[in-house]
Amino acid sequence: MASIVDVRINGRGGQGAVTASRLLAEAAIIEGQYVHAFPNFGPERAGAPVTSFSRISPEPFTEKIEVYNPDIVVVIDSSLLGDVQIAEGLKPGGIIICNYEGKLESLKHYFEGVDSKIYKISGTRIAREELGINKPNMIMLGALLKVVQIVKLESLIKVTKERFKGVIGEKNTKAIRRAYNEVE
Amino acid sequence: MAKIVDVRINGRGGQGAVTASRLLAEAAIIEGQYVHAFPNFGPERAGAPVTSFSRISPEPFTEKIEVYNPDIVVVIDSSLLGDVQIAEGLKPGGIIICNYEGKLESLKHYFEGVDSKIYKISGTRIAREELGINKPNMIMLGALLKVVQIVKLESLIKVTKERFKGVIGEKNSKAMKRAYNEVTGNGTI
Amino acid sequence: MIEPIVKGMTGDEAVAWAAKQINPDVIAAYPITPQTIIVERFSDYVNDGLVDTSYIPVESEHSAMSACVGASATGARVFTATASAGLALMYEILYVASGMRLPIVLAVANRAFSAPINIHGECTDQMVCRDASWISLFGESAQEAYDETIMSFKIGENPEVMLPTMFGIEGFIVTHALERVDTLPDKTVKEFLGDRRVIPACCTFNPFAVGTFGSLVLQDNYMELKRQQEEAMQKAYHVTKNVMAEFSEISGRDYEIIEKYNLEDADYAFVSYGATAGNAKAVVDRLREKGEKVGSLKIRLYRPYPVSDIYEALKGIKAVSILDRSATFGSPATIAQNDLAAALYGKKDVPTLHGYINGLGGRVLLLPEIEQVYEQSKKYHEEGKALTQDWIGYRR
Amino acid sequence: MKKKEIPLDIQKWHINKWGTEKLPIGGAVPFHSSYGYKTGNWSARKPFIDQEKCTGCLNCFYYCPDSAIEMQEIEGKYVAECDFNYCKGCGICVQHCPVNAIEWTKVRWHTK
Repeated sequence: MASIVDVRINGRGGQGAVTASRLLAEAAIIEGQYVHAFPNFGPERAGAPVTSFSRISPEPFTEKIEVYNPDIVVVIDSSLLGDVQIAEGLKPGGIIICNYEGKLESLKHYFEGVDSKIYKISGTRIAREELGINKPNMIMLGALLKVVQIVKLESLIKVTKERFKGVIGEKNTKAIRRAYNEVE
Repeated sequence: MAKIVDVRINGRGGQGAVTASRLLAEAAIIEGQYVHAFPNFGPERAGAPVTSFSRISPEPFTEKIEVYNPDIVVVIDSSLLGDVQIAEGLKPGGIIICNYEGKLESLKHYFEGVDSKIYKISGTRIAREELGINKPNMIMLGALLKVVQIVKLESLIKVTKERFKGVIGEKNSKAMKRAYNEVTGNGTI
Repeated sequence: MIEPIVKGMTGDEAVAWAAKQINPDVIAAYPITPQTIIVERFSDYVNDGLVDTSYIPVESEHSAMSACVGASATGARVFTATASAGLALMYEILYVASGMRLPIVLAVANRAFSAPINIHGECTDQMVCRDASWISLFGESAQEAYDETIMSFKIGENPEVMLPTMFGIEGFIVTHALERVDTLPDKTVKEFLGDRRVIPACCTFNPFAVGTFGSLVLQDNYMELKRQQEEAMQKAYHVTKNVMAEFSEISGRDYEIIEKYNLEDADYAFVSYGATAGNAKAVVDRLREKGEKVGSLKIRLYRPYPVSDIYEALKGIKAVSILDRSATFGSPATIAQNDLAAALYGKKDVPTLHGYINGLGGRVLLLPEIEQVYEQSKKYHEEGKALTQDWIGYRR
Repeated sequence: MKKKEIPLDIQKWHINKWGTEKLPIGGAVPFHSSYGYKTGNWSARKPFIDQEKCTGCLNCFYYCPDSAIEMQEIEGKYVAECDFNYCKGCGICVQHCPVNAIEWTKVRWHTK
């Protein structure tokens, strides 16, 4: 049971948080892992804060409960940092990966007193440069896999290419790889 | 329990069978009796054979069951005699009161082998003469009360006058009284 | 006790007459056989100026109940009536009415469900609404139809309860049958119900306490609000008892949430509701004449289910025949038997239960047939069968 | 613009997580509780009202589904003003302005 990893993705409606948690789970499935991935059901709207969850385990599990205590929190949008309790419910020693342009030190101010490891990636910049649009969801997953290898990067790239056919898939793949290398 | 009297009224849609069973019951109510009166529910239509029931008892009763074995059958329309099983379910020794123009003897042919007392009244003729229209429903009740006094004639006249205000009520009352006196049959009256 | 005014009325007319005396603020109803006469009579009263009710002619039962919900939320006293398919169409809004805690009163002329289409008496329509958080009563006769119309308002409008109430009378055999009804004077009815219901402050539309009703409530508070309904239901049990006691006092008719008939020394018993209970009592009389020790229990209040009262009444009885005039398919027991079994399970000295589905679509179960039911249950009990269910009164 | 605050007792309702005993029956929500839901940062676009052009016709005031438009008195003239704390950026006011006084501009959340 201890091998279950809960990932929460915080984003804003339209940024692809739900797609990200879904693709992360699909990547786990093609590796033969067991998953439970779902958005936080409620009134969703473009721009509104949303959360989405992936529960991943190499062994079968049966529980069907929403994720209240994630191991990993991925923040797709830095504007959430002030508004939403990002670290809420995070397990002690958990991981926070944030799309953040500034310095790592200034990011840490948001999580004072939280027992966690904090990582940052300039997701928005990478998205602009690689994709041309502000869709940093897959980039954040690339960064995540560098920090904790819950699935292999190849699996994620494979499902990404399946989901986004043609040039968009290629661009995303490139962006994911770049994020994998640039996370700090 | 034995005091419950079940009356079935056979007529045709539009002749007032339902009104008759209802007024009979209302007459019983104002005398302090207990009743359960209802039409035989189904697709009703002017001219189609219909039945209607009144269950009357001087004591309270609880059963809520349709009348399958009436003590008394009232036939408002003689044209039903060939079509409908008038005596169906009638209790042995029960009473049949028929609106019939012909002789009592010829009426009896319809009920051969049925253990019953048969009465007749020229209801249609009385209705024509007294009311001017062919509505013999209340007239048949007048005849019924002469045969078996389940309610008093006065009570029936009272509820009739309440239901049919003015001249129609008066005419019906007169017709009922006439029927009360003119009914003939093979039992004691 | 007040001297009654005796009238001859059908069940529907009795409901309409009671509604006229109550003079509710709003009625929104759509006619459906066998409820039609209630609506027809009442619209006559509105037309003749005998009541000052706002009568809303709607285009369907769904709209009827929706209009009632809106009206009741303003603090108005609201009444409606329906049957069968109409009740099924209302089903969605039944939950809105109870969820918003609006004491609407609904008269149900119990009628069978289609298909095949059938207009006659059967209680399935009301039974399927038993989980809708509505207080549910059954009436046996036109008299009870009249009385329960009045009592329903008093029960539902109690500030402790604030739940909608429905009461059922069986199609045709009660709704269209003329019976003697002892009515109360208008003044007594008005005094019994009070002027208007007590309106909890934040629970009503009015210009001085603006609020939002039926808003979106998700995981955070929904369950608390449902639990409130359950607690109100439990209070409704006591409130119903008190209201019935109070009504008995002014009317002189004994009302209890269950009606016990010859149960004191009985070995066997019938359990039923609605008009069937009257037949059961008639059969009890017949069987008593033959020297059988048998009694009858009528469940008048079906929701909230009077568990302890029923246990006290049936304690020590050997076997119970449940005459259930409602259909259920593939169920472990008939509908009334399900509830009864749950109410008695695990207690001491409880009878064995034998459920009989009967009288569907207006089919008549004659008194001798009910006697056979009794014999059957007796036989089952002697053979040691615990819970049986059966259909009776149909051709093989 | 006037200060919008949830009444104190309703604030307690949220903070203390009221249960069955305290929640208003039937889930009836008392007035002014929506002041607490500042959904203004949901929007991708915001309306900017040109108060010179505004004729005070009240169209936007009535059509706004979030009641985010308020009428302000400026130099004896009533003009519309948008409270960005509550504006979800639906653009209905832009569509309904008869004098094209409202400009619908994109907002970039990430540069907040």
